[in-house]
Amino acid sequence: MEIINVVTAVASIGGMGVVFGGFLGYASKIFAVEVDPKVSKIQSVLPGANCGGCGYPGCAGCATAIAEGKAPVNACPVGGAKVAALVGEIMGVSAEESEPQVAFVKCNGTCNNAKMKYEYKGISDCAFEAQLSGGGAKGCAYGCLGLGNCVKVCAFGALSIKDGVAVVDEEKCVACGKCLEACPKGLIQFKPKNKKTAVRCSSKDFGKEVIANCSTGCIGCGICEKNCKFDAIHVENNLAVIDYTKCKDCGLCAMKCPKHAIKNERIEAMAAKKAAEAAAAKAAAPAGDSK
Amino acid sequence: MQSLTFKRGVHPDDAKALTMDKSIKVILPKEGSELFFPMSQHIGAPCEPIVQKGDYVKVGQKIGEAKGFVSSPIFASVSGEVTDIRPVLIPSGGKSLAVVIKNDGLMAEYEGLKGCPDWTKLTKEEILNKIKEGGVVGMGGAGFPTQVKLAPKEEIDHVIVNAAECEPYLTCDYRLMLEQPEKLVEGLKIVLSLFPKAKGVIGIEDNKPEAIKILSDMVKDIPNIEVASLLKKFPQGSEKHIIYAVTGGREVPSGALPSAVGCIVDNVDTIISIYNAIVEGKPVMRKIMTVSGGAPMNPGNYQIRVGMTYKDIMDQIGGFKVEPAKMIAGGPMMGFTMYTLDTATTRTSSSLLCFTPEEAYIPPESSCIRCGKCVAHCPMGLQPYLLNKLALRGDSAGFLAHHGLDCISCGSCSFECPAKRQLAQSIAARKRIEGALKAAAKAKAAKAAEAKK
Amino acid sequence: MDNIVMSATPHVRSKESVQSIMRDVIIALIPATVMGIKFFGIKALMLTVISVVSSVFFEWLYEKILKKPCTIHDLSAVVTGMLIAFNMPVGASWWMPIVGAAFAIIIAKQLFGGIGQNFVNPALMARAFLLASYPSAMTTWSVDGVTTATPLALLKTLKNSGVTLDSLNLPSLAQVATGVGIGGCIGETCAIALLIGFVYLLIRKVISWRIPVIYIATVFILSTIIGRYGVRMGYYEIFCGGLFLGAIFMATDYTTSPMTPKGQIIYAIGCGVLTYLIRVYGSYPEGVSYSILIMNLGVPLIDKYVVGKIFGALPKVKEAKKA
Amino acid sequence: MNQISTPAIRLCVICVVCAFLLGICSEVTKEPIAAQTIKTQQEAMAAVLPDCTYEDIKDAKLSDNVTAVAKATDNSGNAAGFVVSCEVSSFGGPLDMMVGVDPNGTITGLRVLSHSDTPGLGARSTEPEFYGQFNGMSGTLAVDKDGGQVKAITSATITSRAVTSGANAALQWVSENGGAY
Amino acid sequence: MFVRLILILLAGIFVNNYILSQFLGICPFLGVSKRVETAAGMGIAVIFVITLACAATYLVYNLILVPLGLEYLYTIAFILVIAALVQFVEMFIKKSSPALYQALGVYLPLITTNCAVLGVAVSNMQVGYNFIESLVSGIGAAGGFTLAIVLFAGIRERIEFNDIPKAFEGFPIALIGAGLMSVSFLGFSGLIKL
Amino acid sequence: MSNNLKVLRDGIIFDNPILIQVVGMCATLATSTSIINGVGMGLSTTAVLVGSNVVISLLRKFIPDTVRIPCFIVVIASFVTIVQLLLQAYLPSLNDALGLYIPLIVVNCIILARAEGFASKNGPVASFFDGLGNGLGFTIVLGVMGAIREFLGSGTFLSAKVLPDVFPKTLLLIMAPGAFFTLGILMALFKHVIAKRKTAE
Ligand SMILES: Cc1cc2nc3c(=O)[nH]c(=O)nc-3n(C[C@H](O)[C@H](O)[C@H](O)COP(=O)(O)O)c2cc1C
Ligand SMILES: Cc1cc2nc3c(=O)[nH]c(=O)nc-3n(C[C@H](O)[C@H](O)[C@H](O)COP(=O)(O)O)c2cc1C
Ligand SMILES: Cc1cc2nc3c(=O)[nH]c(=O)nc-3n(C[C@H](O)[C@H](O)[C@H](O)COP(=O)(O)O)c2cc1C
Ligand SMILES: Cc1cc2nc3c(=O)[nH]c(=O)nc-3n(C[C@H](O)[C@H](O)[C@H](O)CO)c2cc1C
Ligand code: SF4
Ligand code: SF4
Ligand code: SF4
Ligand code: SF4
Ligand code: FES
Repeated sequence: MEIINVVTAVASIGGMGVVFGGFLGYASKIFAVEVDPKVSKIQSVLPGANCGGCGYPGCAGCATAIAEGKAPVNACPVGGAKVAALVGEIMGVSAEESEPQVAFVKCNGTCNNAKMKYEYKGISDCAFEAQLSGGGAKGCAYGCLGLGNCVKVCAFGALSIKDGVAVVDEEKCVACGKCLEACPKGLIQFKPKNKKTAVRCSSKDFGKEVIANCSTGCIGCGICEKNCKFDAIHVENNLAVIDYTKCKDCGLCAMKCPKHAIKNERIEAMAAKKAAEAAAAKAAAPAGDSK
Repeated sequence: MQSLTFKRGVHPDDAKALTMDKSIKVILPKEGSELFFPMSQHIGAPCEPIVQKGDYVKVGQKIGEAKGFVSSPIFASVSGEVTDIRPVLIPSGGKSLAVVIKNDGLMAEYEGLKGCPDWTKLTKEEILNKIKEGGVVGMGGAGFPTQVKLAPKEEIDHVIVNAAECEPYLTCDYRLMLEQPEKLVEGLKIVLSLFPKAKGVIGIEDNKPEAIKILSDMVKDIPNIEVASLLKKFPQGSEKHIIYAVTGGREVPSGALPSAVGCIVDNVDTIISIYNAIVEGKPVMRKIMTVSGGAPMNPGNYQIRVGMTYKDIMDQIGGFKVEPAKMIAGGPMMGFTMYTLDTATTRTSSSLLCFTPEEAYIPPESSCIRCGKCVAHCPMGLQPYLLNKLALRGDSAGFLAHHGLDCISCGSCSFECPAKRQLAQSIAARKRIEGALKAAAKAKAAKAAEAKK
Repeated sequence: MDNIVMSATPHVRSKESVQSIMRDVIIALIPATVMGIKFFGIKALMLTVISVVSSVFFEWLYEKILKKPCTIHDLSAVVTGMLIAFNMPVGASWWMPIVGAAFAIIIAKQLFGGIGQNFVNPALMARAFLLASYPSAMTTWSVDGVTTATPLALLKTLKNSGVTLDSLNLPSLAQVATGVGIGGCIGETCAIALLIGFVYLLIRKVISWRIPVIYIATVFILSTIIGRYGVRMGYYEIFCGGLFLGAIFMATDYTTSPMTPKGQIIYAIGCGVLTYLIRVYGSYPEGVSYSILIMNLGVPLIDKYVVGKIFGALPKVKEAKKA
Repeated sequence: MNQISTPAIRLCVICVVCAFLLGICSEVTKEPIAAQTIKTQQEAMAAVLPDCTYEDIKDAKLSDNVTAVAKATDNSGNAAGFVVSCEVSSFGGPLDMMVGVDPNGTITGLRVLSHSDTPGLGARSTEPEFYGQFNGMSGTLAVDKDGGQVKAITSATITSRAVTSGANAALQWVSENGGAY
Repeated sequence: MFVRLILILLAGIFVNNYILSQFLGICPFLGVSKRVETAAGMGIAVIFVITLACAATYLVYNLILVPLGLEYLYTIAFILVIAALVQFVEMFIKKSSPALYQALGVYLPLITTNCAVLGVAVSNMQVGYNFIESLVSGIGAAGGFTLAIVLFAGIRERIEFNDIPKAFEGFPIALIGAGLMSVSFLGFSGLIKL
Repeated sequence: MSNNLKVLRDGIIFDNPILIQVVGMCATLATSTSIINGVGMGLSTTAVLVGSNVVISLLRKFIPDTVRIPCFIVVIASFVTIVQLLLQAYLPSLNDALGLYIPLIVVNCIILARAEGFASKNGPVASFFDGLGNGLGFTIVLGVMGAIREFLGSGTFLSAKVLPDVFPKTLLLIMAPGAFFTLGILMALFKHVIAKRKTAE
């Protein structure tokens, strides 16, 4: 072993180290640029691989995009869920609402309940159908068209079309509000998650017209208004509207509504359960018999 | 004569033979029937009713007053009692406040109407005022108040009579040219008197040789009017494209009006209405309408009274031989479908097409195969397949960047598409959504500005 | 009246459909099929049938597995299948069209979304795949059971010193134009039959003249003006190899060619130049397949940046001023 | 210590330590590596001209194709011939080969060392079926297609020609210069 | 000489395309190819850096390592030089021209850890190009990278909303697409022989 | 499961460097033409990864922020050079097969990513397991890809002929495009399986 070879190696690489180290240290001082503290914070939790996997030019690019809201918190494929969680913390996606909200669809005009005016032939898109004469094929000009623009925008899979009408799965909905904008009929609204009573109709038509088009539309009769003990429901423009700041979710209005335009899920679920039990009992009986 | 035309476009079967030879038949509303006069039958501010429930009105009496600058008054087309003033369904599906008149069958004429056979004595202002007071709006479909259109800021060197009638099935303009050519020429002279430097051109598609012949003969000796034969091609009648054809290549700039290139385009019926309003003193109360398609018993051309319901008209001309599967107000390329005949005709109702189920059949959409036919045929030089994708995706920025707003909704792309894609529908829908977004943004900005103050 | 149909404009449509277009392409391919069978025997027919059947089968299978709507009735898989077979030598084994069809239909076409959504020509991709995977089977040409070299392979040897044009024993011009006794892929040898198909497609307005004519013209001009190693026979070279098949049937594939006339011109010239370069300087005697594939890659960019003029659009200068 | 010198010094320290370790490592592996290189070379040479010792001819007259020549001496000290390294241009690019030629100008062995031809075609030039046929050939060679005695690889005439031309270059070198060494 | 330089350049761009036949710089190729404009920016930045790096590493190798007999240290020396260079250029651009930084500088950190840069430097050294040839081959390689990534970005824009099976969305379909491109690029093989 | 084992498992499966993190693509595509090459590359990388992870973790307090990256790179490059020298000395055939890609281990994004993302924030033991996990994850995928490509493309398994000659060898698979296709399909399958597992949970 010739020690001189080792010495030259040490000297040359060490020399480079000094030169570059000093150089960069110096340069980083001279060329220091202000960065958004959020960006540098995010950048510090990103893996720093600068691999470009996120589609942005390097980790700094990705951090900037996240900070500006252009990229999701989980934009980095290398970092995975752990990094996403950290970034999420920095971005402060915290729930400010004290009371969790969910979306609900103000229409109950399923295939059985509502009449159709005509047959729509065209692009399967609510906003496009709504532009046709009569606001869409549904008899009621206010009703859900069931082509699922809301379903398309919900990133959480909370919406689905059941029997021609959009339905929100309250467990999955995170109240992002995307569907509210997507519905051309303005049928989707927020309500507190814990309040199960809701008016499932949006028709401002007069009672006669409503009855002609839909078996479960609000006819503006005012019975709910009269029955509500908390002054929480009112008929405005021929349509009952609940004021959730006052509503105590007793469900009385839902029980009294002659058209069943108001629904209370809890009561319904109970009824359904009872019915199911009855059916099960019924089914069980003959099954037992046959044995 | 060499037929003039524009670039691209499509050649649908014109289906005019059904009604081409049917001369115009006059149809009057049934006695005792109700007529509806929506206060919004034109582009611009709706009119305000100036009659009350219970009033008795006569034929030609003004019942709606134009309040805005861009607006046009509305006249009763029958005599009878005003039975109601309420919102009614209009053919396009919306609702509009309307004066309802019960026809007493007397057709009593309103006394105030006076014609002016020697119109050459009138000043420019008087002519424009008479046009306004005659309720003349664009009969080519848009319904833009004509007096506004005839007072442009720019210098005009071409007044073009849009007699292309490029939509399949329609023959009402053609019949008018055959039956009332002198009114058309005289009307055009009136308009030309407003623009001393302008030349009048009557542009007619070459599938109507008869009309070309009659009008050519009539204008032989008039120095500033000529007849131009146009190639039969859709959408030859589109304002921008008829200008391109007639003027040898002038393009109305994107977002600008025809007057920007020194042109004014008016429909045949618009010119005749100007004649009626000025020379005969009759406001717009009647309309020539083509009823066609496979379903009606008697396809033909009919002179109807504005305000009659479609149902009334169909009843009087013999109803249907087959239950219609689709009913279209306007032509098959641009007209809109209706789901009921219980709506009233307006000043711009030019036709009713009733299709049998076979005619109404539109094959289902399949994936775009990128054949490029839509691009090759779009008269605006757009890329419909791309706009379609962008519209479906709701990509606003992309849609605007690819000139989605320049689409004239002619439907050539959808017509031509072998994959039967609903290109025009998606583009038109997105255009409307863009319009709404723009309006909303404007409103928001205005509100913000107000809040700042 | 709830059986009334409401739809958006327009309410009338042309008669043409995807199926009718593909049917026309199939009809246009028939003369070449007949000539292929005439020159190469019943085996050519067998390969074509295997190829078409397996293309359709893989399309069906994929859509079945992914529960997508079945699109085999649009006949595009039949076209792809025919073209895969057309691009093989008759000596290929029976399983090669099957492997090729699987690659074309599943990897090149369906994974990207199916008809209209692929970015490279599936049939050519199958050919490139087979050529790279099984090169000796794909480059063994035989006519009537005797192995022959293709005219282009002969011409290729010109670059070796000492080889002269006379020593090559090239087939006559009439032979290369009609394909009589010429080695090559099943569908490529008879230029006349392919031309008949071209005329049919033109009459039926399925394709425009632009891509084929400009493509062939570019190759013609380059091989006439520059030529190869002293030989300038543009009129001869255009009939050699798969140029007609490629220019008429493959470069024109809707899905993988540009939309606008201007774009199509750029694309066709690009194909022509690449074909010439590969033929003369490249490893392969024939450059049609690869040049079309390479230009396919540029189509998205061409479509993005080469767009037609919009009616009424202001010239750029004016627009800038306005703004 | 300030902001500039700290990083510089620390980076330098790391560099120095690394360089030191690397230096050691390099010294340790130097001999095995050199041995490996020689071994590889010897093995290659032994494959084309067996049972000899080889000595590079440093001042050999090289040509376009001939890149190096070694003189072989057999165990009894007699001149056994030459090992000629050639680089020729083939289908996919350069192709390196080695040819053993005995003093009579007969090929004793031939190997393709590296190439960039197509797997399955040109690459078959590395198979004994192909290179084996060269053993015992002499004179000016040509592939069967060109009327010669070398059986070309099916569908890879270009590669075959390239290898043949390399063999020719080696034979030519020996016939022209062999006497001089 | 001039012809040889041109051939080296063209060979780098088409025949020995770094992405599609040599596999260098695949990570940014897959990552930064979602939009054509970004891809083009990346490509230009790569051309810039590779040219600089080729020059710098050539000098370091031939002026320091070879004279000292330290060839085996090339990896560490090259990467140090490249990293320092890129970092310096980035800081410099960021300070001196924010516009240029947006267009080009943002891609720089990505390039340090891009195989292509080190790959070109090492292969230049192995082939034994002279200084000018090294530069040209660097530009060629980077040009090939740019060509491939821009074409690929065009394709990805077009297939972005295609009906692609769930499992294939994202990287898998991008890889398949790159594979199809790579098959097409086989057509260039042998076109230029150096 | 102990924390270190979890780190190991994540590296191999849930954060697999190739299939999930999608880094180190070049080496993956280029060297997976056969099992030997793939595994050789994988193990070389693992050695560098483990070594640099441990060293960087030990030095994490010493390394100043401004020259962090150069420091990491120097450490990594040293390990690479060591591996390279060792291969040259004792496994020359593998060294020849992997060629250019040995020095390129330096720029394999996975190594810097683990250095920045893990080693500079964790202790040496955890860093060791992290490096090992990621390295093995890398090696396994390379091995699998190598096996597929070798079997279908050359008809061999670990260089032993297994595919009879009548069965055609799909040469494309050992060429450049084959690498893309194999990895693409492998990645899709992996995604599919993981997604299925997730829905099953
Ligand atoms: C696609 C398209 C086709 C048209 N076709 C006709 C037509 O055939 N006849 C016509 O008078 N107007 C047609 N128009 C309307 C004209 O553009 C223009 O509005 C009209 O000629 C103006 O005259 P007016 O104001 O008298 O209606 C068409 C418009 C479009 C967009
Ligand atoms: C807001 C608005 C303002 C218009 N102003 C004028 C005008 O000043 N002069 C004019 O000639 N036409 C004017 N037009 C009418 C258009 O030029 C055109 O005739 C009308 O939009 C219908 O065209 P179309 O039938 O081709 O669709 C105006 C239209 C709109 C909607
Ligand atoms: C994909 C492909 C790869 C090829 N690879 C080689 C090769 O490596 N070596 C070679 O000599 N010929 C190769 N060829 C074939 C040549 O292009 C040429 O056809 C052949 O050398 C002619 O020789 P033949 O007369 O033996 O068929 C290849 C052809 C193709 C299509
Ligand atoms: C004019 C024309 C040419 C075609 N050429 C091809 C072709 O070269 N290869 C192919 O696979 N399919 C071809 N097709 C069928 C079809 O368009 C093709 O499979 C699409 O690429 C599928 O998306 C062609 C179709 C038409 C109408
Ligand atoms: S889109 Fe948002 S608000 Fe609407 S249902 Fe889905 S999660 Fe709830
Ligand atoms: S709720 Fe609105 S968006 Fe959703 S399906 Fe109904 S109409 Fe469409
Ligand atoms: S894009 Fe618009 S203008 Fe063009 S053809 Fe379609 S509907 Fe007509
Ligand atoms: S006409 Fe239809 S199929 Fe053809 S490109 Fe346009 S949208 Fe696609
Ligand atoms: S391994 Fe990431 S760029 Fe090569």
